[in-house]
Amino acid sequence: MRGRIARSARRPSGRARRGKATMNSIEPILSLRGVGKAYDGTRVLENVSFDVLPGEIVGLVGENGAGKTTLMRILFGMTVIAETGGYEGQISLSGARVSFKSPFDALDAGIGMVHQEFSLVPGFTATENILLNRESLESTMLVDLFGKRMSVLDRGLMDRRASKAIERLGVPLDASMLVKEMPIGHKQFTEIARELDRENVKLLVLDEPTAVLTESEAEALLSALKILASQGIAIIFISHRLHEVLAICDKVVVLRDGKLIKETRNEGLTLREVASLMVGRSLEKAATIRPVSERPSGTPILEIEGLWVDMPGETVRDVCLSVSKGEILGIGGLAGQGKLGLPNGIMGLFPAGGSVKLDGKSVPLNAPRKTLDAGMAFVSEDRRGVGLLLDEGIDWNIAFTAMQVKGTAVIPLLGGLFQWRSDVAMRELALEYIAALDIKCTGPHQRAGNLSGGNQQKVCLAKAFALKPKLLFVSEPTRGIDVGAKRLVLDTLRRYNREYGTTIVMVSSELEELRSICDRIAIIDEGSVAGILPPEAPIEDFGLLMAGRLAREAAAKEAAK
Amino acid sequence: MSGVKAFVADFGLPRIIIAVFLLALFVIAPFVGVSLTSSFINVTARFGMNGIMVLAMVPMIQSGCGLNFGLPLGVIAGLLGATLGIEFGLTGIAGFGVATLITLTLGAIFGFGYGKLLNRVKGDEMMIATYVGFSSVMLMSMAWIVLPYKSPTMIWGFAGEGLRTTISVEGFWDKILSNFLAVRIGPEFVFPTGMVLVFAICVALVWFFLHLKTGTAMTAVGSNPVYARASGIDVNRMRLVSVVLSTMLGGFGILVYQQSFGFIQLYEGPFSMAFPAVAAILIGGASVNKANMVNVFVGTFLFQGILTMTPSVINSVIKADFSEVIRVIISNGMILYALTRKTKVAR
Amino acid sequence: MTKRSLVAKSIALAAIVALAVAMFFVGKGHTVYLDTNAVTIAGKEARAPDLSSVVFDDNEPEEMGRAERVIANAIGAKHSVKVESLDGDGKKAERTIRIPTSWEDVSISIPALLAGAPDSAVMTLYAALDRVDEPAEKTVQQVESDVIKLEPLTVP
Amino acid sequence: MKNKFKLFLIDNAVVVVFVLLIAIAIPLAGMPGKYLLQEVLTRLGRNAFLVLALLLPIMAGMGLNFGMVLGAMAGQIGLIFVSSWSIRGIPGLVLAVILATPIAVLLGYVCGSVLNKAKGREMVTGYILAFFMNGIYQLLVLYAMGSLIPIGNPELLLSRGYGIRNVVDLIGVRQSLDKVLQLTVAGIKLPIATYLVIAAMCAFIVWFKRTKLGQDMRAVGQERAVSLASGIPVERTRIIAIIISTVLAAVGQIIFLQNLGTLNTYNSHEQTGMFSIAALLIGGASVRKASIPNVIVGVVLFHLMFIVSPMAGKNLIGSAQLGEFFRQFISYGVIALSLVLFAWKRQANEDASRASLRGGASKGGAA
Repeated sequence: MRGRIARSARRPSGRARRGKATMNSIEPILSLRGVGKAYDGTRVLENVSFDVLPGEIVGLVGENGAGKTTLMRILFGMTVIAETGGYEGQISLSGARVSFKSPFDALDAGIGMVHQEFSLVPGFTATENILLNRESLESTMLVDLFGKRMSVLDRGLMDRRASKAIERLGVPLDASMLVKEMPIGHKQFTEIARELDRENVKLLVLDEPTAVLTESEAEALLSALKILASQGIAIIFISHRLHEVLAICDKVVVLRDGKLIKETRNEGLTLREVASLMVGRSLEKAATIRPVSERPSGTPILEIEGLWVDMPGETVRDVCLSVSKGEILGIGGLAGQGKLGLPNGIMGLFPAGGSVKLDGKSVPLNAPRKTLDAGMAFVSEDRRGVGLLLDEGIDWNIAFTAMQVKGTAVIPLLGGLFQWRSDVAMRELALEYIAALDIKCTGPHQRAGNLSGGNQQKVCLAKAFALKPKLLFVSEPTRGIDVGAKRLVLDTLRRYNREYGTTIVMVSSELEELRSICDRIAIIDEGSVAGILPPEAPIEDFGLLMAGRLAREAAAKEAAK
Repeated sequence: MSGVKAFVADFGLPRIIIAVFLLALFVIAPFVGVSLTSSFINVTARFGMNGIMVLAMVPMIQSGCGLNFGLPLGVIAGLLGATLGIEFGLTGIAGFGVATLITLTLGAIFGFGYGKLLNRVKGDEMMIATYVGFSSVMLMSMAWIVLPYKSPTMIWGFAGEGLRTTISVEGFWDKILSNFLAVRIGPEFVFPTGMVLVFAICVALVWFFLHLKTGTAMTAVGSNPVYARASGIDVNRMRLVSVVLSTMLGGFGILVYQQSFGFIQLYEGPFSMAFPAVAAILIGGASVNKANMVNVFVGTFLFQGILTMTPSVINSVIKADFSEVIRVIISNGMILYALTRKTKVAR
Repeated sequence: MTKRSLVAKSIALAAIVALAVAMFFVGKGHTVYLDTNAVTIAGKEARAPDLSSVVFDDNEPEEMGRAERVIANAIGAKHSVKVESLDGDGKKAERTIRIPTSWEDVSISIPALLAGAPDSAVMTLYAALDRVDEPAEKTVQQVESDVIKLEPLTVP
Repeated sequence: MKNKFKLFLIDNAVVVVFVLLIAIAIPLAGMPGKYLLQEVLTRLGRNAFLVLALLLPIMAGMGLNFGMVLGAMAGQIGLIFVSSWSIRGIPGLVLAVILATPIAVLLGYVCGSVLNKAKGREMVTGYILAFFMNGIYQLLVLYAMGSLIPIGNPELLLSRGYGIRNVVDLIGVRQSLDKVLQLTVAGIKLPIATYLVIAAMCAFIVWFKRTKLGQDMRAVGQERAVSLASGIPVERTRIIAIIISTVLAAVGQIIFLQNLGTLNTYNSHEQTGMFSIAALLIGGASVRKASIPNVIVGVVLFHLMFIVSPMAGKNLIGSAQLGEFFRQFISYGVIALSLVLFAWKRQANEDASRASLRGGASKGGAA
């Protein structure tokens, strides 16, 4: 593919690093050939091939759902891959074809992985974490009787090994400090040091390692990575912070929709270029979006100021946003940046603060009932956890919220002393929406847990529509449902917007989806609004908004030049 | 074949074993000289006696508070109601009525405090409920000694130190419900119409409550608390209501039990009340977070059936009294089974 | 499992079993009834002295008259019995006896010992009179505790 | 300085409260100091080992092992056999331990496997499991022994010919461990050998924490998911923790009963779990954290309270029964309190750990 042959002579890795001149004759550490993967007929990865050389830092960029995660799962032999039918193509490590049965095989073969979320034991010291389950042992008398686990830890040797790994990383990390007392950056270093303790580590994969770090911590990490590369370790660096990618990577690999879009050396690359590669695609003719002139503007229905939301993994730090009456506002952004926190916080599901006004009236936060009463409704991204009563029937699922909030399907008894639930009215309501949204089911009593993903999503929508909301938040409405159902769900949203004038705020990771339906699209990055664009805006503008503040600044500088 | 498997998986093997076991007992009974009618009447009487305490499990299970091992708290309310009624010297329907009123009031107060506590320890309710129940039983044991009761039927005659361990309700409201509209069948057996009727009314009331808007909300809280919260339900308040309801039912349950049994059992009496009730509702098909009226009926009948039938039948068959051991194994085995099953909705 | 660990485990298991067996024999307890009743040995009646001092193992010496019985606890098989007549005739005897493990209780005849009779005459299996089982202090029903029945807490 | 003192008080609130309570109760009870001292020292030897059995499951994050009752049952079965064969003295105890160990291992395995199926509610499950196994134990001891399982000594059996009596006299092994190396200092008897066994156990636990298995248990106790990801066999480690605890409980029950000298066949084990757990908690331990000092302090405080409260109750209100109830109330109450406090603390910690993420607007730039 790239004209390199895997069987070339092995050279000392020290000379190999960044050696473009010798590149063609060096055996790559990792070589992917035609790797692909489909889940249940849905293709998520197709014919991906590239090489990673010793001492090379390869930046892997792509949107959510571009196939990065799947690729890493395949590389690590995660069991979920084998359980869903394996993968196509081949992977070679130092020239030898490999196929790992479990992540432990991959680790043994010399691949280290640092995940986005910390995988550390908080009550252990850095040393104990670095050597977790790989401790140095001294045999005891009981070993022969009860097995190896009766050996005693050799603390002295462990300390030496840990300091060696930390030294290799070149960062000031106190090996005897408890992880729970560390600043976040040091936790990340601990994770990396853990991989370095393995004698044979040849390839290090870092998944969004800087996502949780402060700027200075991120800088320290990047220089540590450079040091590692200079020692001959190959690194795959996955990050959405494009400026970081451009700062340290020798090569950039761009994935989009499961395909390898571009593999290029990091020479003369601009942020704009990479951003457009990452998100760009042929935009289907969006006949469905309103022409600019017909877009609602002016009268704001929802005004958000200084909103913060403590939603784990989706923290919103400071959002100011105004939504016009009758529009469909899209909220986009990469995972973990806080776009999901926005509706969840306003609807009171996670602790939040700031000011939210609906129709000029202030809506109290942290009180789900108050927001519902004010006329807002929410279709959660977590269908099974938040959106549905899996053990109850469709009728309950659709009618429950409306019953509690609006008294739908309630018969007052004894002059309103008792409020009797009318199962008949609930059934009728359910039947109405089953017909309106074309929910495929055996009847209103079918348990929600037994429905398909698409039909579950329709039930969730029906639940929200039954509230007759002025403003509807829809979060990831098409996640995990098939293509046909996706179209139906989007059409339904559009219909309700056009026919009933319901204002819709739609949060989605799929930019294309937002661009196909929304009047405006706000991109959330690092917990606040990075910018608002019309759906027709150039694709790389969206990409840049997602790429982080520093990247935007860098891009601005580039442009100024 | 797969239908059978699905049924077994859904209904639970232990329940099927227990039902088959009880059926076998009934089948064997006539052959070993145990009268079916008398057995049946016995089961009915125990059914009426214990039913309401089993019913008391339902609200808390429905709201997701788990199995109510804190039932002794309600029982204590019932004991206080009964002893105060006697202390006031009230007899007959008035006495029972006043006892009920006091019980329900106290049950509501205890339940409120208990519910507040359980709301602050979500996830650990069952273990804490057990020990809160136990320690309140011991606290009340001290109180029974110290409280200035005067009624001569209740206090130790000679020592004069506190209340008796068991107090007869004879002359007050002995079998007041059981004998109401009672039907005499044969020379020895009386069908306790009144008591069964009261049980049925209680079941109907709880059923009615669960069909109200509030009851619906409570069910949703138990089914998926996050869903309920997203629907604007105050989850803690619903849980509180369910605990109050459970505690009040527990208190009334023990009153009904006492009038049929004939005695009030003080001191360590309430200890042994929770486990049989918990086991019964589980045998009836309830899970840790889902229960309905059918579970109450079926469970009480199966469990009391086994309690009644095993001693007589097994004794006649193998001349050894296994019944207690069987009861211990069945009731605790059932609870263990329920606890180790994966619940469908994560909490 | 490596060979080494297999060997180690086998040895440990054997050692534990051996220890158990050893404990069984070393710790086997017997109740020893030391009797001064007159006995007939080989057609001759042997009588105990009017007063004798009997020492069983390391126990305190017991002064015994005629037709008396002293009960001693014994652990293990090998025991010594020392008898000295206090009648002034200076008769003395000492013997080491070996109680078979299968015997629960034994009686030892002091006259036979003094008369120098063989072991089989000195030590016999103690035949208890038919013991009358006193009725169990509680009925079974009471024993089988309730699911949570509390006996009064007695942690003495 | 003042703050430090305050922190100490908060961290050891339970201990402090009990010290105060006992300080009030001792003069009320009016018991001679020497008697109290003797009693406490005796009970320390009797109970400490049992309480030590609770430490490992706490370390492995499984909470208070209410299933230790299973071990107590195993110990009792060992003692019943030893009595039936009339093996006496130290050999009798050793044999009882050898017999009880495989039973305890088996029960511990069952218990650990069941608890693995009920992660997150180990305590209540262990608690019910203990009751369930009590039924099986009764089946075995009350019906099978003497009929299916031969019992050599008819004195142990109920008059009906099978089933073990309610009370088994352990005359053969009574205090046979306590009496070894027993010292009498100023009229107070010290069971030195028992103390040595307990000290050895403490040493074992300290050593065990330094082993790979001990390290794995600590890891599993703190972060199950991380441990699993790093290749530690989590479920197996948890089962081993319970097995060790069960075996220790069996040995502990044998030590406990040799001191008492009588076995209440159907009751002795029932309250073993509760008393041991209450003692540990009074010693300042929690569901997540317990140490050897907690054990020693707990046993001393708990039993001091146990000894003095009936007399204190009698002298205060004129009712010994009141004191009896009081000490039961305390046993249950301290467990309830400790569980509640722990649940509160956990919720408070969860809130605190996220506090930094809230109020993002304060960073400015809200315009």
